[in-house]
Amino acid sequence: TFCYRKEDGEKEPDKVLVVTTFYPVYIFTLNLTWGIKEIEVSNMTQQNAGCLHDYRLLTRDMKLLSDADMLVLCGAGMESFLEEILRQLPALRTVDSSVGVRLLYESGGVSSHMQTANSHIWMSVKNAIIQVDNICAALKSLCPGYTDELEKNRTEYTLRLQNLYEEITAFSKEFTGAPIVSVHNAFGYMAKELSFDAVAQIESESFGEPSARKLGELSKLIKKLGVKALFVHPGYTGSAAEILSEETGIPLLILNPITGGDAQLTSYEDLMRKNVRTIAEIYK
Amino acid sequence: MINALLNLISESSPYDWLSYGFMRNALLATLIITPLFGILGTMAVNNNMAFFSDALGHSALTGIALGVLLGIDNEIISLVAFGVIIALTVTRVKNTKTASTDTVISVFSSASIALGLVILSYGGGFAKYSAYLIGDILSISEAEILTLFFVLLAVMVIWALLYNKLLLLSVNRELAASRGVKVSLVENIFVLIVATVVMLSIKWIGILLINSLLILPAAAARNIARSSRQHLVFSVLIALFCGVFGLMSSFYLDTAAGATIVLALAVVFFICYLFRKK
Amino acid sequence: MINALLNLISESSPYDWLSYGFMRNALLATLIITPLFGILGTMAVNNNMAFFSDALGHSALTGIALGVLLGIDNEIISLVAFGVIIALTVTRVKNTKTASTDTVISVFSSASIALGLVILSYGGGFAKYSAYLIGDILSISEAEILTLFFVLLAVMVIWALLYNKLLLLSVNRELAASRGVKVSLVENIFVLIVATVVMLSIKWIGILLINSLLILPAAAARNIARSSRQHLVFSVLIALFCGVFGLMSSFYLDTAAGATIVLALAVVFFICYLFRKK
Amino acid sequence: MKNNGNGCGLCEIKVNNVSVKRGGKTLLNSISFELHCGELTALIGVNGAGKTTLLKAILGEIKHDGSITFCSHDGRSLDKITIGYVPQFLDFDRFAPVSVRDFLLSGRTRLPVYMFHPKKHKFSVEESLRLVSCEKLINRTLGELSGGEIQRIMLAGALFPMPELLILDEPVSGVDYSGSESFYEVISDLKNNYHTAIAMVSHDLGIVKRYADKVLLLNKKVLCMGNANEVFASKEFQESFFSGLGEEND
Amino acid sequence: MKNNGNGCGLCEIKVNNVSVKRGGKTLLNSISFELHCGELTALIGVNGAGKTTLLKAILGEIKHDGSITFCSHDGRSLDKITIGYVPQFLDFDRFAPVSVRDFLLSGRTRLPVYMFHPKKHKFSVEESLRLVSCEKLINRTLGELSGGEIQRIMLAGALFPMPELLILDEPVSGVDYSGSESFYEVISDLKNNYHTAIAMVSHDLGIVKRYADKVLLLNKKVLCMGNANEVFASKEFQESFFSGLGEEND
Ligand SMILES: Nc1ncnc2c1ncn2[C@@H]1O[C@H](COP(=O)(O)OP(=O)(O)OP(=O)(O)O)[C@@H](O)[C@H]1O
Ligand SMILES: Nc1ncnc2c1ncn2[C@@H]1O[C@H](COP(=O)(O)OP(=O)(O)OP(=O)(O)O)[C@@H](O)[C@H]1O
Ligand SMILES: [Mg+2]
Ligand SMILES: [Mg+2]
Ligand SMILES: [Zn+2]
Repeated sequence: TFCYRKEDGEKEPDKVLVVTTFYPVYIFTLNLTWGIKEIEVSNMTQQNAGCLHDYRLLTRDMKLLSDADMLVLCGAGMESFLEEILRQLPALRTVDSSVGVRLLYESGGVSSHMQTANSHIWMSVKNAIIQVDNICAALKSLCPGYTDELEKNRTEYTLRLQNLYEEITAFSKEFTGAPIVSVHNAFGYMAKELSFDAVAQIESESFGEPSARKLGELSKLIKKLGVKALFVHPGYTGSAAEILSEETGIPLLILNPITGGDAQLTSYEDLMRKNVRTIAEIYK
Repeated sequence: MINALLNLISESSPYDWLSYGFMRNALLATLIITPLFGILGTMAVNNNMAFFSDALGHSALTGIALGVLLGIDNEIISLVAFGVIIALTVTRVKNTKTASTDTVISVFSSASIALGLVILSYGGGFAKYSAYLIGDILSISEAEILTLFFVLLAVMVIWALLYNKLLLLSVNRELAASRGVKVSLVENIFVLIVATVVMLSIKWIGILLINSLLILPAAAARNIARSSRQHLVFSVLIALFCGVFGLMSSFYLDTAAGATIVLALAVVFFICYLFRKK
Repeated sequence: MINALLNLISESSPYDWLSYGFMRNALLATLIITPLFGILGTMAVNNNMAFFSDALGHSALTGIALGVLLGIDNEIISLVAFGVIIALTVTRVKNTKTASTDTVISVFSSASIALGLVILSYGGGFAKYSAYLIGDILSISEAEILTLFFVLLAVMVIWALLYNKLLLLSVNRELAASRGVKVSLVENIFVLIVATVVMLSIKWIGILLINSLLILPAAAARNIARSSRQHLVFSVLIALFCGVFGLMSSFYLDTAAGATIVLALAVVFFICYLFRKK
Repeated sequence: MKNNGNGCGLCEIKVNNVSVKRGGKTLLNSISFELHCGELTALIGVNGAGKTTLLKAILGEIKHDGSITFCSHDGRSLDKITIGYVPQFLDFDRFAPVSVRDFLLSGRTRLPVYMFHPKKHKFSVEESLRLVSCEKLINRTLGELSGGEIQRIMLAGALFPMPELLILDEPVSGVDYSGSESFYEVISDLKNNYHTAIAMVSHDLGIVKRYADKVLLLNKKVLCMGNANEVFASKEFQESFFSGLGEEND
Repeated sequence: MKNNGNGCGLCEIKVNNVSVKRGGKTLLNSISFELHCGELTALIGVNGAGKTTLLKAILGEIKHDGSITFCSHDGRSLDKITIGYVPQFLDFDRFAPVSVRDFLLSGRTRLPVYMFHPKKHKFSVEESLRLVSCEKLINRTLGELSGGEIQRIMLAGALFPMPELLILDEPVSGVDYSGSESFYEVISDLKNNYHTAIAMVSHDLGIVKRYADKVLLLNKKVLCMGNANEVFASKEFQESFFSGLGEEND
């Protein structure tokens, strides 16, 4: 065998089990382990679980974690619910894919020291490349026997991501500096990469709906700056965006935060391109 | 906070907050919802049903979960349907007199939450539920306001027809029965109204606050009322006043509208409590 | 669901679920928490406090918010502190006899949620709260289990010392006073214990379910108990049985542990209800 | 008392073979008797004999075997009759802001209590209160009444609208001397002038002797029935009241 | 009845200038009197006179002006005495699974009711029940008792541990004839052999005459005090009971 592996558990005896916490890192890891039969990749949360901010562990997740040889985390605070559980599983190797990513911070209100990182780092393709590197390094140390295969997969995937990056940044030149308002902070990194001017963000994920006053100010701001659309994610259940859209007459733009979808190797790129196309329709 | 208060005084003219369409809608909605809850609350409190709407709120979780499971698209339908079922069952079990009202309500609340969570743990959808946790009165549309207005009218009519019976019932069930009141019928109509109103307005008030809106005005009024008329009138007035005041303050203080209204109600409750007939 | 059940029967040996460390820990925790709640629940139900722990749960929101505001790092401290304050105030207002117990509890529950929401709308931290909404017993550590064990011991001792007084108190407050029971003291100790236990375990049970765990066993036992001893014993047994059974089932059915336990409790309640002394 | 034109439609209440079981115990065992209009039937018996249970069965609040029928003078059976009921204990929420006026009004009109009421209603409430000498209590809330005062208000409530059947479960327990005297006067008036049927439980044997037209001695079953003198002279009566608590058969 | 070695430490209860106000109304107006050990003091008065209020003030349940002191024979004032109390109404949760045994045990031992109890305790409970002829009710829950049965159980509870002061608010209302007879026997025994001080409210003037050593006629203030014959002969007594309800001063 070419991998380090735990002894116990229920998994197939001749495979190492790599568990990813959720969709984007799952896709990254799938790409990296493509063609390596001895590495089994399993996504802990279901494809439709979305972001993990409110996620609570199920028994099956715990089972999976107990059986896993390595756990791939997105990092940057996305998996805060796992902290304590990981303490109980000291034998489990974990990899924080966010190492080296430059984080965006948003203030948490009352006191300025309460800043929390925006954890939707994968929404920037540059970040995704860093994450892929991190995961790859960890996989190599888990399976030193497959170093070459892993490296080959990484190079290929990184190349594709690099292409994607160039494609979308080239495209975004057309609307550099355009003011945008997004509802979900999932689009923070994306806006930066596309060099939008993110003038406001309606709802930090930390708290329900914005106050009436904030909505009033925002609607003035939107009108003043001529913001063209509000970015929301599919399945958005809040009401603020609709209120604003009603008040100002600008449309809602549904972008995919890439927290769920098919388990295709190219899913990440596909969704990213689709987002950019959606934006283009409005900002052309 | 202090800044915000200063803003409130200096910067803004009193009518400013109504310059936005969504605030005008919210005000209209408040003018309808608060008296509605003020009216219904009096009897909810008198019948030891202070947590009935809380249970309904929590059971919204299950309603949503079941709706998802059965593929019902319209959440309102699954909410109201489930609310009505819970309401009728609670009343029924309560009347077998095996436990006090609050215990029975608690049992159903518990059971339905657990059921909801188990279903959701298969299907996801908890996000939808947490959207209902804190509602948003600012998001109400004009059509919805109109619906609520008709609900208010309907409730007022039913109230006038049922009030005396409900009152007797709240004093003593057996006595009411002996006076020819169809106690089960009256009680069922009452809980049906409450269930419908709660489930219809939960989207704007939120699960966490809906119970407060129902109970606080009536509970506050109880401290100072010395007759049923006073109870009803004070309850409605307190609800209305705190509704409008809370909504306005929420705009200037930059706080959540629903929570501010409830906070105003809580303050009024404690004032009434201090000035209660001792 | 059916698949899962088939799995349960065919594939897995009965002790399999204990082959995981986290399940063993969860089992230990269940073996401590369920009797604890079973014991406390009997008196909570007898004193019309079926929603007391629900109010405590909701007020956790405010505890957290205040903690954030005051810069208290350790959430448990702010939770317990706020819980204790709420518990004592509820008891106090309740005893001025202006409203029925459930109304008073409801008022405090409402006020504290609203306050919490308003504070949070300045300060964020709602995410922390929603983490408490659905707790996770699977995440309990050994040190925490030990703490809970000592809490259980302490409660059992206090229970033995206070039980008769609590019982008299639950029958009639004035009668208890005339028999030399220091009613306020006894009552305060009781609510303090409940508040502490609830706030300590809320992390693992979750706000949505904590009340169920307290009330359902005692309410179920009430249907079939004909004396205080039976009430206590049945309540503890039901809690224990459903705890272990629910935990095990959650493993095989792949559902959330807490919700499954509560669902088992709800089923047992309805069975007891059907077989109640009529 | 004004005649409210309520006449007497009811002739008798037939209790036929009524049995009540609860928790495996027989509380009442095939009870049969009749209540006639214009008669005061006293139910007596030791504590736990089942008197309250029997009254609740007649009120239809308790499940029972056997039948209870209301018959009119021409032999038809009536579905619904006007009943006045004074319970042995009134369990109610002492904090509720329900005034004595509210309580009395709600029992006698369909016009919601929270509206303004015509003079007619006001007079009727005041008159009822005068009957039980409690005019001053009209604005009190129910929770602020003393034990005897509540009992009086219950009586006032039970007497309007003029009942065809009056069910009284220890109606004057807790009521003071003059209150109970005047109460019995009202009752006699009702019986004689309005032909109301009255069923009353009382432990005051002196009162029973004075006012009852018929006495029913109960202990799970009917031990003895007849006029007061007959019953008081019976062996069963002696056994019930003068040799400890009647037998329990658990 | 066995002597429980409880002797009589208490000599008298001094009620000094006690006033009670509620909701702006004066319920009691500077009441002063003494309760002596070995004496039965009857409190009489019309409904709403304030009898229950006065007893609750003595129990310390109601805020009041003025002082209430318990004095021992040597003149010291006692902090805490053993009180037996039978309330006029017992508001309680009828669904609670509390048996008669639980109720009686919880009042007399520190050993938790849910544990197994030594013979001694069992005997004591049974003996108490025998006093009120309710041995058969020991396993019933409180909610399953009839009105009179509850009253009897309350009496049984009030008599143990042997009280130094017994406060009875219409103790035999709802209790049947033989029950009240035997109750008064027990009371007399207590008074004579154990020197218990007894304060009792009753509307049954016959009983008051037979058993009371001292009678207190109340209506917000003390109208008249003395032995039964004196009070019954007084002008105030006639006015209270034989000319409608006493005046209300709202
Ligand atoms: N909370 C209160 N607020 C105002 N008045 C009250 C309150 N409670 C009782 N009262 C009034 O105080 C008076 C005395 O009440 P109390 O219960 O002491 O009478 P009582 O002498 O025991 O009468 P009864 O013979 O009917 O039992 C009554 O008129 C009653 O209506
Ligand atoms: N839910 C119940 N389950 C079992 N027994 C009950 C229940 N309710 C009442 N009983 C018993 O039924 C018997 C009859 O009760 P009921 O109240 O009819 O007596 P009563 O004749 O009115 O007595 P009292 O004179 O004391 O009022 C009593 O022995 C009582 O203990
Ligand atoms: Mg009875
Ligand atoms: Mg009294
Ligand atoms: Zn997110």
